[in-house]
Amino acid sequence: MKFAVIVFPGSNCDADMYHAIKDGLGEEVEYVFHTETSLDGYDAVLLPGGFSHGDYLRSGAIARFAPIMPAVIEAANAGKPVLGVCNGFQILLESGLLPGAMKRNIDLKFICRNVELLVENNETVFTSSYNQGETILIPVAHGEGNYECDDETYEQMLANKQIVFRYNEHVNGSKAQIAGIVNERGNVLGMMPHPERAVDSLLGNQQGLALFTSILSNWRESYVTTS
Amino acid sequence: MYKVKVYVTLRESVLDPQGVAVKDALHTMDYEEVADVRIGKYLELQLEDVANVDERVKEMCEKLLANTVIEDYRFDVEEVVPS
Amino acid sequence: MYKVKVYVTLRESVLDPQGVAVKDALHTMDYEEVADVRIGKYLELQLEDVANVDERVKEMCEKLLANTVIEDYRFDVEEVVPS
Amino acid sequence: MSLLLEPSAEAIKEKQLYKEMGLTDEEFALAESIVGRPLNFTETGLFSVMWSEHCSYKNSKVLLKKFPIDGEKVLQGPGEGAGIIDIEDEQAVVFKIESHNHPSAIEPYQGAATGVGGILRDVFSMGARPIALLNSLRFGELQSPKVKYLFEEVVAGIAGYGNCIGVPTVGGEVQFDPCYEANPLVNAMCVGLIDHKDIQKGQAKGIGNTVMYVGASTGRDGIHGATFASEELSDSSDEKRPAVQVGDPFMEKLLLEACLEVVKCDALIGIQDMGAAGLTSSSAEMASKAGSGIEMNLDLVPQRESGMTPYEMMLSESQERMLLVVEKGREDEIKAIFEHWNLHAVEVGVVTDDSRLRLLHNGEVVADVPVDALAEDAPVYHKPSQVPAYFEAFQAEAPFVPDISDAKETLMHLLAQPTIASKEWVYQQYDHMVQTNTVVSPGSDAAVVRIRGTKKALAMTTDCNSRYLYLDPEVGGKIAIAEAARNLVCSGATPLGVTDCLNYGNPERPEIFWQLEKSTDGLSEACRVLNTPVIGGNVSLYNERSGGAVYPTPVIGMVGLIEDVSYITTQTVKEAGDILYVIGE
Ligand SMILES: Nc1ncnc2c1ncn2[C@@H]1O[C@H](COP(=O)(O)OP(=O)(O)O)[C@@H](O)[C@H]1O
Repeated sequence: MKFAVIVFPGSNCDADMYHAIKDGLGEEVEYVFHTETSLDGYDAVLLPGGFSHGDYLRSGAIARFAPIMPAVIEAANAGKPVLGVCNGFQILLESGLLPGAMKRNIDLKFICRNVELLVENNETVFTSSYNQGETILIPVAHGEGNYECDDETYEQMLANKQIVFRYNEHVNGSKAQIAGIVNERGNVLGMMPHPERAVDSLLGNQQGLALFTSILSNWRESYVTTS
Repeated sequence: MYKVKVYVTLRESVLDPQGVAVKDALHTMDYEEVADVRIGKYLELQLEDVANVDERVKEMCEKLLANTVIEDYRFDVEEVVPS
Repeated sequence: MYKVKVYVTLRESVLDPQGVAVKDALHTMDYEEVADVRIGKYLELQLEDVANVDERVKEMCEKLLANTVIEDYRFDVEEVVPS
Repeated sequence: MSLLLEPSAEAIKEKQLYKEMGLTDEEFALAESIVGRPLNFTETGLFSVMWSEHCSYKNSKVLLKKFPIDGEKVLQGPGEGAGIIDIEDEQAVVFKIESHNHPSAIEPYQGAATGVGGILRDVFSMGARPIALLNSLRFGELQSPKVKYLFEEVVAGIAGYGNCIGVPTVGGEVQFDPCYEANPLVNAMCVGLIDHKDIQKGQAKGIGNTVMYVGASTGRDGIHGATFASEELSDSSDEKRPAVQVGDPFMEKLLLEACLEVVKCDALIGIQDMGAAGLTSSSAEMASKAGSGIEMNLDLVPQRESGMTPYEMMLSESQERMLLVVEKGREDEIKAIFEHWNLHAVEVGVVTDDSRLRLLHNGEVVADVPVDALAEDAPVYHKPSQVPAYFEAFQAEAPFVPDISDAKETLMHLLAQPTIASKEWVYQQYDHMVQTNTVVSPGSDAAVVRIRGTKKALAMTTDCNSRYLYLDPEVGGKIAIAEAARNLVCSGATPLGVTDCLNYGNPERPEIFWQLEKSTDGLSEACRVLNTPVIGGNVSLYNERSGGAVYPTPVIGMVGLIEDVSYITTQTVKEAGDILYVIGE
């Protein structure tokens, strides 16, 4: 399986994502610069964390106009797995691939620590290797992770099982403690916590690896069924 | 040339954590009269002469300057004669 | 009641990285007419009736709302009759 | 100030305007005799900033000479952007600490943020990829709202810059004491990793080669910052506003990635950060180190504001800028690399053979002075030294023996001291995990960062108990080095070397100079004994306000090598039933 890690100016978790795939998962991965216009030949697209364009104006607001973004949207529409972590999530929100918006953390401070997440939906291509209702420990590192959407959108997401991860505690003021959501079709996941930081036993936490193995095994299955 | 002033504010229904923090800080500093604070962005743009300036600024706001999921915006366009 | 609008902007010689980033983004989006962008803060305060309102708002600006080392501010006070 | 309003050479001399820029009568006379004619306004500015303590170390040079700087593993000692130590396998570690005390006292968020930006540039201008940041902070007591504000904003500023650029902030220390009330200390340290073949020097070699400017454009911010850092703070300091710069970590991230590509291109001859004293120090030092000269056309310098004068351009401390020397004819290769990162490299000058810094503006020569005079020939002082009365009084006292009746209560009381209490509130705001190499996060004795692709890891720490130094600067200095070394050893590392940041009061006061003398004696001896050479550092003097100096605070940054990640140890108790040992006396 071949993954693309999109590099925006100001991305800074691009290398972490790259190593999570290459060393953690053991699959093929390449960087794709924001000025490229095609994602042909990649089976999954990863939007890494960081501060694209300095997060100036609003996080993700400028990156969504990058030349690569039409190709990202195309990949999403084609049903390929698209994962946005942290800044990547913010870009997915700004580009309209996922509903809602991000505000500054409720206490206005950047927060970097491990948090407990509840796996609320393990029926997605990103979470099938977790158990439904399982609690996992994954680090967060963000200043703008306070997720906001209107009640109608929330009810819709609830009905469609689009809420994939919730924080087990109050972390940043997010509506309903939302930590990660998918689109209606289920192939685009945005999450604030960083699974790519939790794949290496030396660093003391491998609970993020199952997210990547989920993507891989679902891809393998679909590959087998479609070919 | 045009001078454009854009005001971007969080929608009323959206909680403004920064506004709350500033209100609390003002209370601690004994400005008890402060009943509410909302914090938004204020942008000043200089534009070269262009047709449909209002239309274009509106587009810029919708596409980039404001996130209309949670923000409102308004703007004033002022024509300036370069000296 | 008063409604106070405060505008906080970076001083002229201070670098405005946000403004530069937004200008560049608008250019990439083909708004070539944009010659300059400066980004500041816009605050709306609701105040209960109080004496010396202008004086007090000025103090709030100096002490908290603006960082006068790098920012300028101005404000308008409007009296509102609660309906 | 417009060019037309600039004072003439006669006026500078007659009205002693050089004094406002920080030069003494003798220094001005010396500069004039070196140049051999009256100095114009721009030239006076060049001398004043290069001969400030911050750039010239004129008061501390005699003391710094005492430090051991050699060792078999030292690849680069003091004198470049940062020092370098070999860690085998053709790899080396690069590190440096620097102060940003005065700017942080006035605008804590930006002061601290730009301190981080500056130390990062020192490291990546050597060709190294920054892999970790640390910091060492000192404030007054937290009861004061002003101190709280400074503390919160400094931490936010460090977080704001480091988090954005994506270098993990893995350690540091915070101390609260009334002596820092009006003069907080903000020291930032950066550690980088480099392959031997990529090591760069800030040298302007090769007559005829091209001088290029990259990064942010030059504005009127931070003019005279280096001179400002070499004065006591006073109430009018708050008025010296232009001395504060706003950082742009996003620009720096692009600059970082571009520079790390450029160092792999052999068209690059030399590179140096435009730090304190901006264009002046970078150009004069690069030429002086190479024994060459530089001629620059200031009309070509990218400018953020209109009508900037040569004086303003040369003294501006706008952030996120670099000066490069590039092989003549190969400028386009360099430009292409920067353009990939949406940055523009601009040709601004050439390397000359006459050892002079010559500046052109609007077709006229506006400055023409010997580079060595600026960079190396600054006067060196050996200030008078005197044992302070307080020290003699302390020595006469009988040793303090604490009277503890309830050990638990005493322990609780100690743990409640902000200086001793957990610093989680601080380091939770720092992204200490980005780059996914942080094996030991903040909260242990030293931070540990693994070197990907090898079995090796680096341990790092910053330490200084300034109270010990106040009570006895010589012994306190030894303690500071020993504490840092112990923190590394406890983490599984062999200490490699030291970078230090000497934060003191006004050296013109004999008691302060005595503190400097004695503590550098202690530091030097400990470094010698532990075989941890000092490979670089920074001096911040004049840390006082209204007569009260800070405690002598030589912050020690130490880095050690862990040869195998399996040796890594942390300080936490692991399991019930484990046995505790006490080692040492
Ligand atoms: N300013 C800071 N930045 C990052 N980490 C810090 C800072 N201050 C303290 N820490 C971390 O908190 C832990 C405890 O610090 P400190 O109280 O100085 O301990 P010690 O006395 O054992 O060195 C250390 O791991 C240190 O790195």
